[in-house]
Amino acid sequence: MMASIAKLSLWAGYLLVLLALPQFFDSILSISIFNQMAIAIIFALSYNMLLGQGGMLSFGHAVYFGLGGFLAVHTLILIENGSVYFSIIFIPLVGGIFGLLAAIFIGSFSTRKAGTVFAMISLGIGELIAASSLIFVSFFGGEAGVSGDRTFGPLFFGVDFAQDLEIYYLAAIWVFIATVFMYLFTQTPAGRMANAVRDNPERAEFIGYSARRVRFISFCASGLFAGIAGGLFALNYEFITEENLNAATSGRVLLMAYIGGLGYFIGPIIGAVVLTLMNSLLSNYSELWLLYLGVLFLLTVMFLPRGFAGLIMMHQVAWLRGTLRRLALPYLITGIPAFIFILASIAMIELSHTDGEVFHYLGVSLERGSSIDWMLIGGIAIAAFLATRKSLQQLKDAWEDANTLPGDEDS
Amino acid sequence: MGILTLTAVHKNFGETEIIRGVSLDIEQGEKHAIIGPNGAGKSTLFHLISGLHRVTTGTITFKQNEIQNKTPYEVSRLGLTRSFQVTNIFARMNVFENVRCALLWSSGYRYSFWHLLGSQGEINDRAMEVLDQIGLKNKALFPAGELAYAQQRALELGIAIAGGAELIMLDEPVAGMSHSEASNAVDLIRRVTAGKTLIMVEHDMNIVFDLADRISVLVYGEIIASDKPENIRANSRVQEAYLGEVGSNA
Amino acid sequence: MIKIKLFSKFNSLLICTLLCLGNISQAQEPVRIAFMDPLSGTFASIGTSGLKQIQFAADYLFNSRGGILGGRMIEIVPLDNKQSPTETQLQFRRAVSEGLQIIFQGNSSAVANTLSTTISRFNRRNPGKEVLQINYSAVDPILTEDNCSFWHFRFDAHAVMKLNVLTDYIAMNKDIKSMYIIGQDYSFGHVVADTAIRLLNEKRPDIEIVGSEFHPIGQVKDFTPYVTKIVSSGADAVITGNYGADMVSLARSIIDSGLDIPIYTFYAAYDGITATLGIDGKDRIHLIHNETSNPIPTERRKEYIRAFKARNPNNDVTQPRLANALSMVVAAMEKASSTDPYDIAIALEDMRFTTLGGEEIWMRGEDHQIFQSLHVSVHTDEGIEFDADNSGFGLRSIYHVPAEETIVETSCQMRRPRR
Amino acid sequence: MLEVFIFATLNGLVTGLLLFMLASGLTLIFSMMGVLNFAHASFYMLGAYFAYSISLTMGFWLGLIFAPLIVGVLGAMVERYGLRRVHKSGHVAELVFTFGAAFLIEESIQFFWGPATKNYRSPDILDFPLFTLFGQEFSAYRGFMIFISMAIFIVLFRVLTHSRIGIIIQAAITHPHTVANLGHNVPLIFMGVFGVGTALAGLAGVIAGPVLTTFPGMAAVLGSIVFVIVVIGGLGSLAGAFIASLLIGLLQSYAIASSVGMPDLLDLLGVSFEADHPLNDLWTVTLPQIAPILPFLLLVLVLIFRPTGLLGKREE
Repeated sequence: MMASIAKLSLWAGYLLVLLALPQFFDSILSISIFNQMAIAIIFALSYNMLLGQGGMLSFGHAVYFGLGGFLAVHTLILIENGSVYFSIIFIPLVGGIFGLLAAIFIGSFSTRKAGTVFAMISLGIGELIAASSLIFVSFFGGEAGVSGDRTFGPLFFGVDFAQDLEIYYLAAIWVFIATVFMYLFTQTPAGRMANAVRDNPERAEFIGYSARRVRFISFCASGLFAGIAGGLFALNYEFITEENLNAATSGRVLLMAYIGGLGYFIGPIIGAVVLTLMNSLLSNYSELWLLYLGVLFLLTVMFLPRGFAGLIMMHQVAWLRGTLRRLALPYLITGIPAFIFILASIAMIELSHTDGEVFHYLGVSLERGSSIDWMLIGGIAIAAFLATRKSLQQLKDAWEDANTLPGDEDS
Repeated sequence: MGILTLTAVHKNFGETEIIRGVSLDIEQGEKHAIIGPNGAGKSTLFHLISGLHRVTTGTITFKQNEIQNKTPYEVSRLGLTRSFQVTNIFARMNVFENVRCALLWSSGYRYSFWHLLGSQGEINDRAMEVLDQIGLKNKALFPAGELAYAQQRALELGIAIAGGAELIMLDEPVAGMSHSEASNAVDLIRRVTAGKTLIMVEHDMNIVFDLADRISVLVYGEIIASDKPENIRANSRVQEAYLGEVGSNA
Repeated sequence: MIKIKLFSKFNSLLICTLLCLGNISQAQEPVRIAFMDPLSGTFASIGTSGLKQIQFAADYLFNSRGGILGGRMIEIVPLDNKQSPTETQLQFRRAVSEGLQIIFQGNSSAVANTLSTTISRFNRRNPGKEVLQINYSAVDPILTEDNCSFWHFRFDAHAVMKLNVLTDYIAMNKDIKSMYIIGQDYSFGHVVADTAIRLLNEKRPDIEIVGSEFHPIGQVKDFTPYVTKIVSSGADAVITGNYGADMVSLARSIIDSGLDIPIYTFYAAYDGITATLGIDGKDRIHLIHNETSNPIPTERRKEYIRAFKARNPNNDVTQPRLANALSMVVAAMEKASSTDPYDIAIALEDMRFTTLGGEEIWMRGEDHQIFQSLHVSVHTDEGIEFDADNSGFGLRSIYHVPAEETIVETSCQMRRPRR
Repeated sequence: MLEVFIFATLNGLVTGLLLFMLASGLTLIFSMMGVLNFAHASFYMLGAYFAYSISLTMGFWLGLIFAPLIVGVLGAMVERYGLRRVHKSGHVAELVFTFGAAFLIEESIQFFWGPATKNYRSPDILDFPLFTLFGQEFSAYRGFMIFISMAIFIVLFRVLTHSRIGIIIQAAITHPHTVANLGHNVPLIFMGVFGVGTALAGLAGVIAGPVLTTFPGMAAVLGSIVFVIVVIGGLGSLAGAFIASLLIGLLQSYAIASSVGMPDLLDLLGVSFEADHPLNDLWTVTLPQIAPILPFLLLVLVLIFRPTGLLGKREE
């Protein structure tokens, strides 16, 4: 009983945060970032249904997102022409249904095997559809894409969705609904068997389930939600192009889900939020942000195989035991030099890449030609690196200390 | 006619014939052991019965259904379950989920995505019962992959029996266990298969003679004898082909 | 040396210095103009080169001379759209969020199209907060024809105008009896192919079109198979609208095959392409563009280029029209004494303006299309005063068409907002 | 027509052999380590860029020697300090790691060399037509490309069939799990194979750079095609990779050389459509237009009907 109340309040909190965000950040830019996040969250969660829950590594998930989006835009055009008549709040559903149909068709032959074979089929289909989208211009609109106006449908309680803020509230509702349903899916027999098939498809067959059928169901569900995300994209930007179904978009959703943490339901949400923020904020400050993103991604794969969510969940034991506080100081001792090291490294990278002779960084002007400047930041970087390395041991000890039960020290 | 009948089953892998005309009839409720030297084809026979491999020729009948062309999941749905030589569980799920998944099909949930398992009291209770039976109740929320070896084997047995199958096939259920673990496992097997039909492959002759009602000896893809334990022990062909060598080091 | 500065953005530093130099006692709000083009990713070299040019134009032409509108500085705000229509949407919202109302954008007609649609919608829904699009380089004719918009001004000749001049030039060459057209499989590539065929049929019916081929953008590893087809077709010349790596690979394959025929292009110069083509492209690569590269007609423009090179030794003034566009926008602001997009747009319509090159150009009010002289140039190292990529090679203009002869009809039926 | 056919064949051969040089390294790595190296084409790109930089001061030929070595050492380091750490998290993590590595290498190349196209040129000594046929020249450099690729193929084949390490590798191709039990220094072999595989990719980059243009997108253009080849050929099969490389090289070359398309097919069937038909794009599509996507079509078909590929034995 307590558990379910806790769970319900968690969901209520989620909804509240979603709806309250624009109260605190109300610029057009932040609304635009929130809309982006909303789309990314649904998309990344749907990707996690495939990879995290079902063990299917896809390099072509954007296909369902994009196809859903294209159908959604074409529906907007139909509404504008007066061919169909319904409120645009249902547009994401249109995208979802088309994503589902596409997934049913492609899943019918691609889900026979998981692993490398599935990954390669997904790659092939992704490339095929992305390339075809540039050839079949009448539907995909070539590289300029297709565009539709969202304000022509019947008013929804007097709202015509001309402003991004209105779309945000609609998106927030859709994100909430989609998140709830995707979470509930994990609690159903089909969702549980997806985990079982991921872990051991052979064994799953001997408890009565066709691994292929189980994968197929996850695949379709994932296509449905990817399509919903695509429909939401169409509503938000009122256009869609082939770049929304190509390999780069597929790669980005993989990045999101992976950095966030595949094993956890909340992981992709974290990933979507972090990457969206990086994309929209970091790219303003540095042309090299993709380089930093690549480094971040590789470091995550290497050192945090369970992503950011995994990093957070690692602290569960210490949290439950009430020893989390003991970690604060050690984290600070390692964190400060590590942070300085990162800042100094970035300074060196940016300085070597700057166009002018002078580079302004954190209130300091660095000169590109000055070897003193170079030696100074280089020295700071090396010192900070050594300090970080040296402090790692105390962090490890503190970690052991916080995570070991008093009884099993000697075991 | 018994619960499971094999008639002139052959299996070729390319040129080589692994199973060379096996016929076998297993009665309802029987505890049947298949023994034989390494490479005799015991595991292949298991794979054929459970649908993992297709037979080359011959028929396999389970409860009046011909199953030689059926897939593992179709066979499994008819009430035939098996374990594996190498531990085969759902490693990243917890122990409780492992057992509950095994219960799903027989409880009629099929591929449902409209039932929420958390609110299905009956299946959760039954999963706990099974956990109780196999002695893993206190490990219910443990990730299965982190259990000790013997516990993983017990869990595998739990998965195998959870679906309420009538015929249970165990492939070397105590391999790799210590003496005490093995005897615990035998007790467990006896308990959970009470009233059901059991077919097992096992190398440990003490356990075979302890558990089985009837023993078939498989040598080079053929059954050279199928009889009560005491008769098998006395059979000269079996001794010559197999028991002699194994018996000495068993 | 490390110096502590109050300003973190280098723009602000620059403006500060200039303000102090100009002895303006009270600091006025700068006029902020967005420059939206790819500044990272595959197309970054073109975008960053454009950014340097517009920044230089703002500083050299206006800020160093006391600013505009009675002492206000121009601040160029770079926005990186990665040449992606999606990213353009995000950057547009950023621009609006930061109160930027004039957006310079040039690369990719796809981006220009979506930006134009987005701006039209936004301006209709948000009266009083309008945004103006200054298109300095996207040449899809549709932008000033069927999809023309009151809020969009184009400062480059569109593809049909350019092809008109190019085919005139080709028509004069009696040696050319057959033509091969190859292009990227997207709207601009198709416009080039369709228009070139139509115009050549009109002007030189005897020229046989021996092939018209489309290949996917950025997907072709090796152009040799295409070149084999060109060779076996017996073509005397090639027209292509390719850009970027597709342009270089195609030209290199043609040269490698030993095929000695002229190649007529739109984008085969600068940003590494001239250096890559080098001696192999000499006298073969022809380019249709506005404003001559060599010889430069006026001393003022020569000075401008030298000053630019002094500040950006690794870049070239690849797009003189950026300076034209900025100058005309400023002139419109001065004329209207306002930075309001509507007022600027009205002032820009039918404006005539004399460029650094001493030529009068005209912004037609009917469709917001610029008219200026167009030139066909050849890639060479002879008679090159201003080379490209510091390679010694550059463009020498060999055929000129004055502005009034480039004027074409438009199908634009502009919807004008009421004030 | 004959000339088109002959040149299409030669072009297909050049592309096919070049693809094989990449695919062979990828296959070696996959056979030994079970890792499909997504970053393989990125090492090819690195090869071209290193060779370009070396050729600026020391000439093409030293670049041909040193660039692949540098790439190989870099590859070995990626294995040693990156991939090995990820290995324990499973195959998906490894695949994702190489995916990330590809991303990072492309960004790094833009960082160090800039985004513009590089003027990497073939050596002057090979700057003459090898032969002229029907008025078309076949450049000596292309002949050189064929020569190098064939030489690599023969050397690789000899090493695999006649040397000790080759026999171990062969064993690994068919019995991946047993090699570890033979007492060989498996981590060292892994590192070596990864180094050699990436060096091969680097070599391909060195010789392809002058012809296929050295620019930051060159890996992306080739990357997925190489994947397609190893999968179509059959994962882990060198012979399969060889056949598939040539198949794809020739297929694309012939498709481009042809000029047939849907309009011809419709003519043949006596069907015609209005120009404003909603599927007009489909009715006007031609073979050269879709040539670059043919490999992917082939990939999907092969995977559906023969998941093990042409000559493959292992699925995973």
